[in-house]
Amino acid sequence: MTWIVRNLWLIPALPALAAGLSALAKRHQRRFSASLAIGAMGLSFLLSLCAFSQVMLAIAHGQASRQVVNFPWFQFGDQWLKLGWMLDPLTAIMLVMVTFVGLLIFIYSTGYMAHDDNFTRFFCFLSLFAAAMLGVVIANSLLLLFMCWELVGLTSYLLIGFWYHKPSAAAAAKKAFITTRIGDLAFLVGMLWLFSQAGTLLFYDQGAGCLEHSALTAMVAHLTSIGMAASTGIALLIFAGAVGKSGQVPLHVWLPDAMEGPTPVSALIHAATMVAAGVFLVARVYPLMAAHSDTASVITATTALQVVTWIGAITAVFAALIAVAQNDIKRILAYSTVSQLGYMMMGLGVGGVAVGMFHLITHAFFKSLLFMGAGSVIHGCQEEQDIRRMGGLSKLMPITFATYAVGMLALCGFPLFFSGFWSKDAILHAAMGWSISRVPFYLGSLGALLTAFYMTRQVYYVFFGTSRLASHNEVAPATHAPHSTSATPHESPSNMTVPLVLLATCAILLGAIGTPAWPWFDSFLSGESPVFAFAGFLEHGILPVMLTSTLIVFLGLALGWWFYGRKPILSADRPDALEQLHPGIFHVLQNKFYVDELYEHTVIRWNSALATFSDWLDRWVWNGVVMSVSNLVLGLSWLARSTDTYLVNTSFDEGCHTVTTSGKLLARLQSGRTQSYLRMVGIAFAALVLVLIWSARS
Amino acid sequence: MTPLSSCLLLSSLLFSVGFAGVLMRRNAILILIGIELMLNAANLNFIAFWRYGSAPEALTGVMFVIFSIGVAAAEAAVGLALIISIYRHRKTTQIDRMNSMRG
Amino acid sequence: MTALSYNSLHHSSPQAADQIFVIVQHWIVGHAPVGLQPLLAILLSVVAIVGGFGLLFAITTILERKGLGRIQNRYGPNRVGFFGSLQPIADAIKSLTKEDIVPQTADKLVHLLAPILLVLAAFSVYAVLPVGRNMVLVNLDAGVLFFFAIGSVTEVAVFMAGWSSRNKYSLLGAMRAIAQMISYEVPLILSSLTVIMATGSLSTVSIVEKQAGYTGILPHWFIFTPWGFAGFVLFMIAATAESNRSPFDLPEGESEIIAGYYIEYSGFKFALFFLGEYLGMFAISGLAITLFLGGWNAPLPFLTWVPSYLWFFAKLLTLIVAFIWVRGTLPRLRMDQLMNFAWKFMLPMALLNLITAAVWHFMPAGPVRWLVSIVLVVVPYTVLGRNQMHKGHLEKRVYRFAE
Amino acid sequence: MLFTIFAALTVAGAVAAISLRNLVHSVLSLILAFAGLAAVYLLLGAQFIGFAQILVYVGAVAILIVFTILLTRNDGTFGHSSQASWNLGALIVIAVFGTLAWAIHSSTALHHAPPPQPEATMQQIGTALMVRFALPLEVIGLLLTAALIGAATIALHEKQERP
Repeated sequence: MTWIVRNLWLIPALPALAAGLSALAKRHQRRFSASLAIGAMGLSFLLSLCAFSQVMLAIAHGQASRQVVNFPWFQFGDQWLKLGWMLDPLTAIMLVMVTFVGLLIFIYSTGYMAHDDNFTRFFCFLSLFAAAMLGVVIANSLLLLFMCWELVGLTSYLLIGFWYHKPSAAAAAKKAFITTRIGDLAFLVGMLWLFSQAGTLLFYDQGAGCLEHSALTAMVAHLTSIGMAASTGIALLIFAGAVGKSGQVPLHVWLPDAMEGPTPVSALIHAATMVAAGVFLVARVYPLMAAHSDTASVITATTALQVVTWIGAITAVFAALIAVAQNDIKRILAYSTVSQLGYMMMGLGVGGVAVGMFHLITHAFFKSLLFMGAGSVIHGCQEEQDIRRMGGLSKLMPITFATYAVGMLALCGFPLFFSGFWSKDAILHAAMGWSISRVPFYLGSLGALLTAFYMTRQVYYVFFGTSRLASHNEVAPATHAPHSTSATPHESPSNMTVPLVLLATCAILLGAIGTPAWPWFDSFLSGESPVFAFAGFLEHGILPVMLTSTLIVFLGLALGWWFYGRKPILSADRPDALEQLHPGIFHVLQNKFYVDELYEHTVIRWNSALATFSDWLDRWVWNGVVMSVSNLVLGLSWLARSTDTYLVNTSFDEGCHTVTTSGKLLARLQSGRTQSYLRMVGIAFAALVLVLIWSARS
Repeated sequence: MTPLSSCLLLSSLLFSVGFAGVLMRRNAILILIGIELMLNAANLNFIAFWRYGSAPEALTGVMFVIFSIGVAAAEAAVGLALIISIYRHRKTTQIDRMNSMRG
Repeated sequence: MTALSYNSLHHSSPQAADQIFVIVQHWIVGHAPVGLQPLLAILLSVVAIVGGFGLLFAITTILERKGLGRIQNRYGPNRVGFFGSLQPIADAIKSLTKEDIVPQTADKLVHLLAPILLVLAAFSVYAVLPVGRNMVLVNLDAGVLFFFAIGSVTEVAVFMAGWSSRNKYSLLGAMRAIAQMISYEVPLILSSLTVIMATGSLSTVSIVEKQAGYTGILPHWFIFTPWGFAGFVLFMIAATAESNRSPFDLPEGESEIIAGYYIEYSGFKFALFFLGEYLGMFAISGLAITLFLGGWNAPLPFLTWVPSYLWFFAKLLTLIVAFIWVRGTLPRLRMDQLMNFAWKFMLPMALLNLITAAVWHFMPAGPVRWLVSIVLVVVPYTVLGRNQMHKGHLEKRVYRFAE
Repeated sequence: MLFTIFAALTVAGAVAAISLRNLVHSVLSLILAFAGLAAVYLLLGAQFIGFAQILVYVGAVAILIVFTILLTRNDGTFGHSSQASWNLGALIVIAVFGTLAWAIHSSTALHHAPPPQPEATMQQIGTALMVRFALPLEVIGLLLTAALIGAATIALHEKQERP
């Protein structure tokens, strides 16, 4: 066991320490708290790199790629509840991704939040979030994972509601918290069920962990009353937690609203890390998901994985459709995120851990790139978020534009040179070969088309054409950006652009580790040494899928150009090109399929009706009972008082008088002088000793 | 006179002197002094019985005295604080004037 | 139980120099009748202590006066003897021949007993100070406790002096002195407790022996550990307060209460007070040396041939010079600052230092232990220090009307 | 021999403490008694207790009493109780001492040869305090803390209420 494995806890502990220290910092100690947070994150990143290289070395030397450290937490009965952390390829890759992206976002935040009053608080929350997320990643126990998971939820709540003086932000924070809580409840139930089945919550514990062979076979064999294997039930419940966190249909509603938080938060939490936690969770418990009564090692589609696939596929298309009709730059990206998360889930369902995780990693880079680019745009345009009011920014903000374009092409899956292409391709290829149904493949392709289309639309709106910002500003003078000297958009400072450039580089380069010719990522996760072979391209079905997806991407880009790029968009108030084509559908899409309204009218109305009913119950039924009892008691007590006053008191007074007289006599003894008491004690003592000795003599 | 009985005699003498102080003086501080003397007499008894008694290796007597000294220190601190507090109210430390609780 | 354990001594030359006093004492005692030998041994040691430290007292007075003179840009005594070096003798003759004035209303007996008790108590504590190898009067099992117990008797002496003089300044000075001594006795004892925890012994001799040995050229003194260093600093601050020296010399602050509890003393009794104060300072410095600075151990491994008592006195002189320097440098504190400092800084620091020592004891040796211990010392120091600066009114004073 | 001297010193100090008219003299005599008792402890081989006695009683309790005396300006009536109750008190004290002395004198359990000096090194006391008596030690610590806070509160109380 190497040093880094034993001290893996340092990775989350450092940001947690930074959070604790910045919580103590005073409001004006901006530099202190920012450098603390960035320093801690940088150290964590270095440690993560150590951990990563450790895993690489282990694989290269053919050793076991998974190392765990477990320690007892507390005892109940004769059992020890154990917690622990582990280092395996999945953890290592996630650690590097989270710390690297996190570090860049921290740096970016110093620019983005520079004018905010609560700068130190922001960094405190951000560090705490990073700590919790890293805790999720290294946990070797479902319980520890759940604790960090909840901490992630809490910090997400705090960060979304960071500008809590805005009612919309406060509401969004609440919504995010409560919606994910629904999933977490299922997760908790699943966890308890798992504990009752497996007797442990450790993932890997030298054969005794809940994800290891013996426990899995036991759970598969255990059938519940409705004929479902226990493992399937548990897996589905845990998946429900992932659905909540990762914003899958039907619990996706919170994610777009969460864009009320500061943009770095959106980039960190709602693009790169927290939403990916759901995908990561599924990947982590993948053995449970894939547990099958056959002992064969071939991945067969279990019920749980089918559910994952379908939910993912539906989400991918559903969210992409909504994204087409949005006007808020961050909301488009938010729905895009939901859609891409759907892809990841689908990838996990159809292709296994490597496929889904590869897309998670590439997506983390380019989506945080896009969010930070959007943040840069928003920052440059005096907090304007409506893409219809932007335009022509490509010349004013060249670096932002270039990096944004890279991110957009990566997201669309532009062939060969961008990471998104390879990761999405892997998913589509796996979906094509799925044994149950071809429908996810078609849905995925449709999603890819829509992705290319809405991203083109957004880029045309934001960066091309003429600036429509000035006219807007004349109407409403910039009130919320008193620091800016001019109303024209400007490029952001270097501490915002440098992270963008770094991320853009990653978004391009990362594709190289997962091509069919050199499936490094795949073999890294499975703990093998990668082989380089061009023959990988010639494997069954790969080239057709690549060609198809390339065609789809180009079709999407072309459609986008046709609608938005052909003639420049002149006015902010002109209806959208699609809206002109078919207003009805556009409105449905713009209103997000009315899901919020649906929930409003079903779940929330039911809930408030129930609440009203219990209120009524409380007010009239229970209160009535209580009131009648109290009235009864009052009546009784009145009766008792009358008896007392007229019957008892008179005779009692007489008695009292007698007692007082005799009491006065006795009171002479109780003089209140300690010394006279002590005198008594002395006499009694002497007498007692005399009596004792005398009786002993005789 | 064995050493033990001479120790006990000293202790009982000390106790009686302390007791006399408590009984025969009216000043609260002097009464406290008397109490301290009585406590010390008890401590001496413990030490004497530890020294000359059986099983001295258990150190029970010594331990008891250590704790007794601790308690005595606490008692003295609180007692004197009370005396100061009472003095602030009634401008006296004579114990027979502190009789407002008398029935 | 005397230091003159009658064991065979090796008479090789460096050890002979080291043990010369012990050998001489043996030789003298050997001539006495057997029954009187232990008594004579003790008597000889007492004479040596009284003579040696009395001489040190004389040296220190002239050192202090000359040193303060240098610091204050004046000559200091320079009339008697060579550059004033015989000044102590002149002082002694003067104070012995002066009239002894006792106030008419004074409580004569108590007035007389106070300085005697003070000097007695001050000398008694030397019984447990090991001034050299095998050079301790009694090696008590509870030596440190004895030191503190006897040290607390000085409070009684001070009270007796202040109260019996029937002078409001002396009473005020006595009350101040007692309050200060009680307050600083707590951190004093707590900071020496770390050493007792580390050595597991209250015997001064075994504490010194535990500090023998070297790692490389670094001796195993407790001051070379984070808690030991913090403990030493705390101890020395508390010791300065215990011996009523500047900047903690409020009890005798001339400018406020003239001379504190010994206003009404003159002549020989005043000299006794003076002697008592200095002896107290030497004793507590000696305890600091014993606890933290390795006692009579040599600071470097190749210097062990130098006789051990020379090391002890070299360290003692260093500390005395430090005391003089501090006196010449720092201004006097206010009473509230003094108390705040004791209860809000010294006490928590000393308590935390106990924890640090425990952590040091239980952690495996290595750089991590150093790091943790240093953090445990530095962080509370910073926090408490800042807190004191802000709330303890220790910040630089702003004069509103003087400028 | 030594025992007799120290015992005489102790008793003399105690008697002086309760009979002197001046309170400060009383406390000084009390200190004498405490010191004598500490010497007796040392003679009995209880080194730790002896030094603790000096540290606590002489260094702390006596000083506390002195402080109290100075803080409560006495009105000069250091007098004894009334003659009748004084007589009664003396009688009772003599009775108590008489019975005690008689009990000690007549007890047969005490008449055996003194055992050899038992060991009570600091090491043993420390081990006993930390192992067997750890809980009482903590309780004492708690008690002292409570007493400290309580005493400070009681003594400070009035000062803050005063205008």
